[in-house]
Formats: sequence, structure tokens, C-alpha cells
Amino acid sequence: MGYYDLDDILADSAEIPCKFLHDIPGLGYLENNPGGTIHVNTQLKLPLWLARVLAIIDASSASDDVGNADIFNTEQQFTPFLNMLTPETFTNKVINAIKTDPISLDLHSINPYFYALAIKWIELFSDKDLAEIVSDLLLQRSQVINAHANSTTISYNNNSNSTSSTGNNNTTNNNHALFTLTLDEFEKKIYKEANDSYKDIKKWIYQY
Amino acid sequence: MYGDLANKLIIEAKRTEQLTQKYLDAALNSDNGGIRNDFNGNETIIPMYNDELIYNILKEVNQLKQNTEYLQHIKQEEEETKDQLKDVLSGHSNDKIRKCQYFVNLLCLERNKRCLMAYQRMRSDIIDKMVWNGLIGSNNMYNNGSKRSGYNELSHYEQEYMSQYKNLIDEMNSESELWSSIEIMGNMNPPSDIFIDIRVLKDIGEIQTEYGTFNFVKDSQFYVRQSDVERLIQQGYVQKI
Amino acid sequence: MSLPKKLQDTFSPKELQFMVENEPIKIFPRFTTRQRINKHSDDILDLYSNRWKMITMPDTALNNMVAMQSTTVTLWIALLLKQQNKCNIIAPEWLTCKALDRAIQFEQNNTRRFSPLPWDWLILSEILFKKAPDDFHDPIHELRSRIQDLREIRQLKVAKGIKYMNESHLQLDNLSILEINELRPFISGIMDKLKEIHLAAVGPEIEGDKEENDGEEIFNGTLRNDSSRQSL
Amino acid sequence: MSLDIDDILAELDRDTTVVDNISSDNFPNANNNRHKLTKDYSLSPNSSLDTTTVPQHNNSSSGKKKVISSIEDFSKLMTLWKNERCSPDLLPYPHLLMKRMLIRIQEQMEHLEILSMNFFEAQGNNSSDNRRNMSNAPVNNNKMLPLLCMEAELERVKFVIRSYLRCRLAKIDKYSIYLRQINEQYLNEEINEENDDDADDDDKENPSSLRISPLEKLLSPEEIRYHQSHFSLLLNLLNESVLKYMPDELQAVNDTEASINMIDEPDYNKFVFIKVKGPPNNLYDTDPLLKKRTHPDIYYYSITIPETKEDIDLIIGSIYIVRYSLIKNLLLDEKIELL
Repeated sequence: MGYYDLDDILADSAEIPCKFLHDIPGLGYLENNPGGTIHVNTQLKLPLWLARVLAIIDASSASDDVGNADIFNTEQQFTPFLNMLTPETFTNKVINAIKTDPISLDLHSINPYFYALAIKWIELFSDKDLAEIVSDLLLQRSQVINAHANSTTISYNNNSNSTSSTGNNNTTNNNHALFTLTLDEFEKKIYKEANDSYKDIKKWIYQY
Repeated sequence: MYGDLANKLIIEAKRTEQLTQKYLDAALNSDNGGIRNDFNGNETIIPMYNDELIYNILKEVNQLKQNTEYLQHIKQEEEETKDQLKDVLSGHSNDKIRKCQYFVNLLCLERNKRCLMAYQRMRSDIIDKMVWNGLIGSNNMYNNGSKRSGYNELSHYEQEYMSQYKNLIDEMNSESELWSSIEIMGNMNPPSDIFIDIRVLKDIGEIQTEYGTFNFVKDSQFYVRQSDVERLIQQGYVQKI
Repeated sequence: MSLPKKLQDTFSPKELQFMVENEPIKIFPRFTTRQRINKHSDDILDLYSNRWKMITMPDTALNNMVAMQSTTVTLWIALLLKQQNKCNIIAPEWLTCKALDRAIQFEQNNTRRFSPLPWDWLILSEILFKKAPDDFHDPIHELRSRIQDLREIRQLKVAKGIKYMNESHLQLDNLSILEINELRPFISGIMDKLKEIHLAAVGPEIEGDKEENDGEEIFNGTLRNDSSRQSL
Repeated sequence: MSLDIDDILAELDRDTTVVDNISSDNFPNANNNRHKLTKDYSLSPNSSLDTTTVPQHNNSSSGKKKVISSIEDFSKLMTLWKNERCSPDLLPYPHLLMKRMLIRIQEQMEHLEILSMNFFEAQGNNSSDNRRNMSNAPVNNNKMLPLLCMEAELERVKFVIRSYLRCRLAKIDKYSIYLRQINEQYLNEEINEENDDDADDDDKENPSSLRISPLEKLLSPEEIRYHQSHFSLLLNLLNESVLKYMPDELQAVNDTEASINMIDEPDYNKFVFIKVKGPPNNLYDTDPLLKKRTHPDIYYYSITIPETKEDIDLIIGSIYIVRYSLIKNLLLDEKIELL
């Protein structure tokens, strides 16, 4: 995580369905209607980096600067510009799929930045239930990731120093390739790092 | 939509990062521990600076900047009117609208800024790595006698940054006793087999080393400092046993 | 970056080997360095150049070696001498078939604990197998296969154990340096993520006092205001 | 050449080096300032790893020579290297240790140069026959062995320091803005304090003008220069290619108020592998943090996870994976090591 973190930047561009709570003229370009007005109750998808803030700043006071406080608005009630609705990634359908078969789930197709988005979402809504589901998912999948990472390693012939892939048939490698396609970007990173680590050490041992 | 171009830039940046990492990992695994003396100048580990995309993003930034200025201007005007008319309702809802428009603009600007910054920092990180990995000639890179005519992949400011960074390291290296005596630019793999047994494959003649003169006659064997014969090994004159 | 990315979060196997090479080991030198000093010797240069003066290890032992009298030196020196046929390395006590069998027994009897092998058992055994294969009493292939068995049993245990990863901590007694490094990217990567998820749910206010939370708590305290505070 | 054999032997026999007069006055008030400077624990001075910083107030000790063996120093260096490589943030620079290491390396290099010169001079005097033998099998000559070993040892020491320093430089680059911020905050506080109480200045053992900024304690002079110079190059690049196109209010490189904090901090909560060592020199009785369970006797440190209030007992001799922030102080006190 960090300002310059490319994965975090990409995760932040996830599209979140939003419902506007006010008429806002001039923002029509957000729904491909340049110059038009976005009307109250309009639903459209906005990137998280935009939606997140519009969902938490108060529309009713003109400014949160104390010096500029709106004297006509003494009874402040918080209404944001829009509400964020549950993105597809966390709909019941997906959550159920996660609960049913966490391991063979194609997480990448659900969202390539699944965990990053989940963490943002959990943080925004203090969603402990989602946190539990996601932790459990990661823990279960991590065991499979570890198994794959440790088995797609290079094997060395003891005589020559040449390398060849284990799994004398290609199917093993295909399995690994197919498996990594179902991983989200974080899982992929872990898989790669773990795989490199196992490989480097095996290489060192065989060289010895 | 605002920010779409910047997104493209980041996707490109991510691909670049992955590709260069592979290259640099390989350099580390080689015997000389991340120092590439064999860099032949045809390899590019950094892709072309994406002038066109950056230009278009900056155009968008400019547009957003103008919007912001316009909104600020309007807001000022409205506040003046509001003060005069005390038109509660219209003043109120206008405020709300302006605020929303302003935030959307601001966030788009911030988003573009973040993407541009991340792209540039990703590239400057690669340049740093190139400097540390010895991929940059020690003279001025534009016209060092080496294999490259220049670094066309880099933007003007990147080229400037690269040569200044390289100069900084060189300067500090020559001024710091500690840095120079431990050879800070040296091998990142631990020393192993500092001395090795070699067999001479072709007659070479006398070789002068710190440990005296060796007469490298074909088929003779020696125990020598590896760094003394590194080049001969590469050229195939001698062989590690 | 001045440090290759690969080395930023972990050690390379070569670096682990480097650490292990700094450990002491017993050898039988095959030559003598102890000198009967003749104060009137003219051969001062000879004496001078034949002495060890080390800066990372005691050099007394090196300067007092007597052929076939065991002494303790740093492993990398032992390996250098061995390469020159100037010593035999005395394999450590745990690196015998008998001791390894006991270790294997322990591993099999204790499903959730690792046998107390030395922190460098895997690296040291590999080094010695390669560089001093003739210095073992037991047949080397027997030793090798036992080391391999141990490694596999322990890897299996790790594979079973990773389901206990959590956001808090793990105790991993007797895990050797090589095993730790092998697992590091995986275990710390996953546990860091589990912790991130956990902290996201409990909220930052408990996360630590170093982070003063200046965002207003609004919207039933569920949404945090991390928005820009610029005013229009 | 006139050489006294006794001198030579004395020289050869030493396996320790007397190092006392290397200025240890760099940080006279390191300990006094500790609390003042260490709001953020990343800044606490690591006085214990840098042995000679400790006994500074003892004027009585000025006559006593403190002998630190080069062997001790090297093993500390190895520990520092490992800790630095495994910790997410920068650990304090061991100013004195590194000074001693540099002196030792230089001395050894000179020594080796003289040795090999003399060695070959001596060889040159021998018959050409002898010389050919020598060059064909240089090491079979026992006389070469010490030279080779010392040469190899030097390479090893140089490697550890190189790897250690470059690891630090990488972190300095990664957190350059953060480090800069720390220092600026400190300097601002400094100015405020000076304005607050001018009168108190006389009382203070250390006038604030002599105080050491957090960066000066954390980094070596070289690292400070590197940090500043590299940061300004980077800033220039970012300014020219991005920031100058932004509206005024978005031109900062260290904006913490925008929707995303621009200053990347080290991840203090990162999980690290640790080995619990216990109090240095086995001073079990005098370590207030050390707790004891009986039957069988077990010594441990207790840490608490803040958000769950869960206690973790770190038993001496055991290996754990725990959050860095929870053990950083134990690390600086040399009670644990990172693995």
C-alpha cells in the first residue's frame, strides 16, 4: 500500500454502483451526457476513488471550513452526495459462491484486485462479516497456493546441470498455469514470490 | 471519463515493472551479482517514455484546472449575490451543486496526479536500478564511447536525472573513504570461491597478477584469484575446474 | 534501488551460505603452523608472511595448528584448507546416521513440533556433502537420504501447519534458517494480508495511537472521512 | 630494513584492537535526548548496539581504555546486517562501529600490501627454478595460505558492509519523503521550543543548537548527503514532468490532506521472524521486562496486540513471527534478533 503503489492505484479504479441523492447539473458527463444534469436517484457506476469521497462529504453544508459556516444551516443533518451500493464483487451471489467452493473459485474473473477492494470496502463500512469471509477465503486458498508454488519448481538432473520442468508431462504445468489464471493479483504475487523462493533454494541445494 | 487515460498509463507502468524486474532478477542470479558488464547496448530494460499519453493526460489536467478556476469564480459571484439577496433556497442548493462539481473536479485532478507521479516514480526507480547495476556508462551517457548513442527511451528530464544521479553516486564514491574501500558498487552476491583452480586451454603466455607472474601454457593448472582470470574464462582461454 | 528487489525482503541462499560459513567447525589440519621461534632467525620475512592476522575471527588457532591435532576454525577457512587438501573436516555429531535417525524419529513422533536440529542443519550438511564427502564415517548416500527424509517430513508438517496462520502471531521453534527463508515470502505475505483485513474491520482508532485520527466520524460512525478538506 | 622480532610477534599475537580515541563524542547526549526525540519509535537511538556511545557521562572512565575486539565488532556487524535486512524501517546507524570497521579494513589492506610485497621480493631472490614452481602451484606453498585467507576475509567483510549499506540506501530512497518530513517536524519543534524558553537554555546540559536531529542520529553523514541530494534530484524530476502542470494547491509532493496520503511510511506492522535472545550478557536479574514462569523455569517477554489486547509471551530461545511494531524496542535493546 502506498501512494505510488501501482496495484493500489488499479484497485482504486474499481467501479462502484452509486445512487445520487441530489440533482447535480453539469455532472452529466459522468453518465455520458455531457452538459446534462444528474438527477436524484440516478444510478451509475463510478470509480472508487471518486465515489468514496462523494459518499462521505456532506452535501448540506457548503463548506466544512468553520469560518465559512452556513448560518442558515444550523440543524445540520448529514447527507452525502451519493450512496455507494454493493459492487458486484460482493453481491450475495458471489459471497455464496465463495462460501461454497473457495478453492476452485475463479477469483481473478470476479475481480483481479479482490482483496485490495475487499479491504477498502471493509474499512469503509467496518464490515466485520465481510472481513471474516475474506480472511477465511484467503486462508483456505493460501494452502493451495503454497502447494502449487512448491511443486512447480525446477528439477535438476543429478548428472548434468540442465534444468527441466518437473511433472514429466505437460499436464502438470498446464494445471499450474490454469491455476494461476484463477488467482487475484495479490495471490498471484504471493504465488510468484513463494515459487521463486522454493525454486531458488532447490537450485542452491542441487548445485550442492 | 476523466481518469481513463491515466488508468491506461498505470496499466502500462505495471507491465513495465514486471518486465524489468525479470531482467534485473536474472542479472542478480548471474555470477557477478547484479553487475552487468556484458550489457551490449541493444537491450532496453526501460520502454519508451509515453510522450503521447502523458501529453493527453496533461491536456485533461489542464481542462480540469480550468474547470476548477471557473467554479471558484462562479462561487464567488454567487456568494456576493447570496449576501445581497439572502435567497436561502437557491443559494443553498447552488452551494451544494458547486461543491459537488468542485469535488468531482478536484478528485479527477488528484487521480491524474497520482497516476502521473506513480508512472514517473516507477521509471525513476528503474533508472536508479540501472545506475546501481552498472548499466550506465561512467562518462556522460550521451556520448560515452560505448555502444549506445543515447537513451532515447528516456524523456529529457529523465536523461538529466539519470546523469545527475550517476554523478552523485560517482562523486560520493570517490569522496567517501568507507564507500570506496568497501566498493559500494560491487557485487551483491557474497564472495564465494575467491580463489579457484583453473586449467589453461590455449597458450597465453605470462600473466601478471597480484600473486606474481603465471606462465599460462596450455594444459597447465593454477590456483588463482577468480577476479584475475574472469575475462580469460569468459573468452574461453581458461577453464574453471 | 541500490538493493536488488529480490534481496529486499529476504536472504538469497548464497547469503545464507555466507552466514553459515562464519560458524566454527572442528578440523584435523594436515600441516603444522605452530613455530618454534628462533629469535635469531634471519628468516624474518618467512615468519612474517606465514602468520595469520585475522579481523573477524580468532587467529590463535590458525597460527598454532599441528598436523593431525584437532582444532576449531571458521567454516570458510576449513573449506579453503580442505580444497587445498590441507585438512580434514570433522563432521558435527548430529550429522551421523544414528543421530539423524533419532531426529527422524522425533519428527515422526511429534506432529506439531520440529526436532531441535541446529539452525543451519540443511545448509551445513549440503556444504559438507559437496566439499568434504570423504570426511564422513557413514556412507554419504545414507546421510544424504536421511537429510532428504528429514526435509520432506518437515516440509509436510509446514504444509499442514499453514492453516494456523492468523493476524496475530505464530511460534515456530526449531525452524532452521533455510526453512525460514524458504517460507518467508509466503507466510509473511499471507499473514500481512490477514492482518490488513483484520485491522480494516476493527478500524484505525484502535490500530495505534501514533496515528491521530483527524477525520470526522460521521454517518453512524461507519464511514470515515478521509476526503480532502479543501473548501470551495 | 630493521625489524624487531618482538614487535612483530606482539603485532601478530593481537587479536584485539584497542580503539578508544576514535571520537566517541559524536553524540554526547544520545541518552538524554532519547525521550525528547523519540516520539516516533523509529528514531530511538540504538545505543546498545553501538557500544561506545554508552559510557559518555562517566568522566572517570576517560583514563580507562575500552577494548573492543575486532571479532566482537564483526559479529555485531553481522547482526546489524541481518536486522537491517529484515526490518521494514531504518535502524539507527552504528557510527562508531562503522568507524572501527573502516580503520580495520584499511589497516588490513595496508598490511596485506606489505606482506605480498615482501613475499614476492623474497621469492624474487630465490632461484628462477624456485620461482617457476611457485607460480605453477602458488598455494601448495604453505606460506601463501595465510595471505590468501586474509585476502578472502577482507572480501567477506567488505561484502557485509556493502550489502548492509546498500540495504540502507534502498530504504532511504523508498522513504525519502517520510524521512525528510521527520526532520522538518523536528526542526520546527526546535524553533518553537527556542522561542518558548530562552531562559532555560543555560540550565540545559545541551544547548539545543548542539542537539542532534533525528536524521543525524539515524543516518551516517554520507547517508544524509545521499538522502538530500537524491531527494532533490527526484523532486526536480517530478516537478518538471508532473507537478508543475498541476494547479497550485496540488503541487506538493508531501500532501497528507488529499484523499490519499502522499507520504509512504514504513509498514511498522509488518510481520517479521524473530528469535528471542534474552538480555545481553545474560543479565537475567536486572532486566525489568523479563518475566519468569516456574516448573520448568521459563523466561519470557510479554507483548500485547493493541486492538485485541491479546498477550503474547516471547520465550527466550524461541522463534516467532510477530508484528514488527511490537518488538522494535526489544530489537533495539538487543533482546531479540530478526531472522
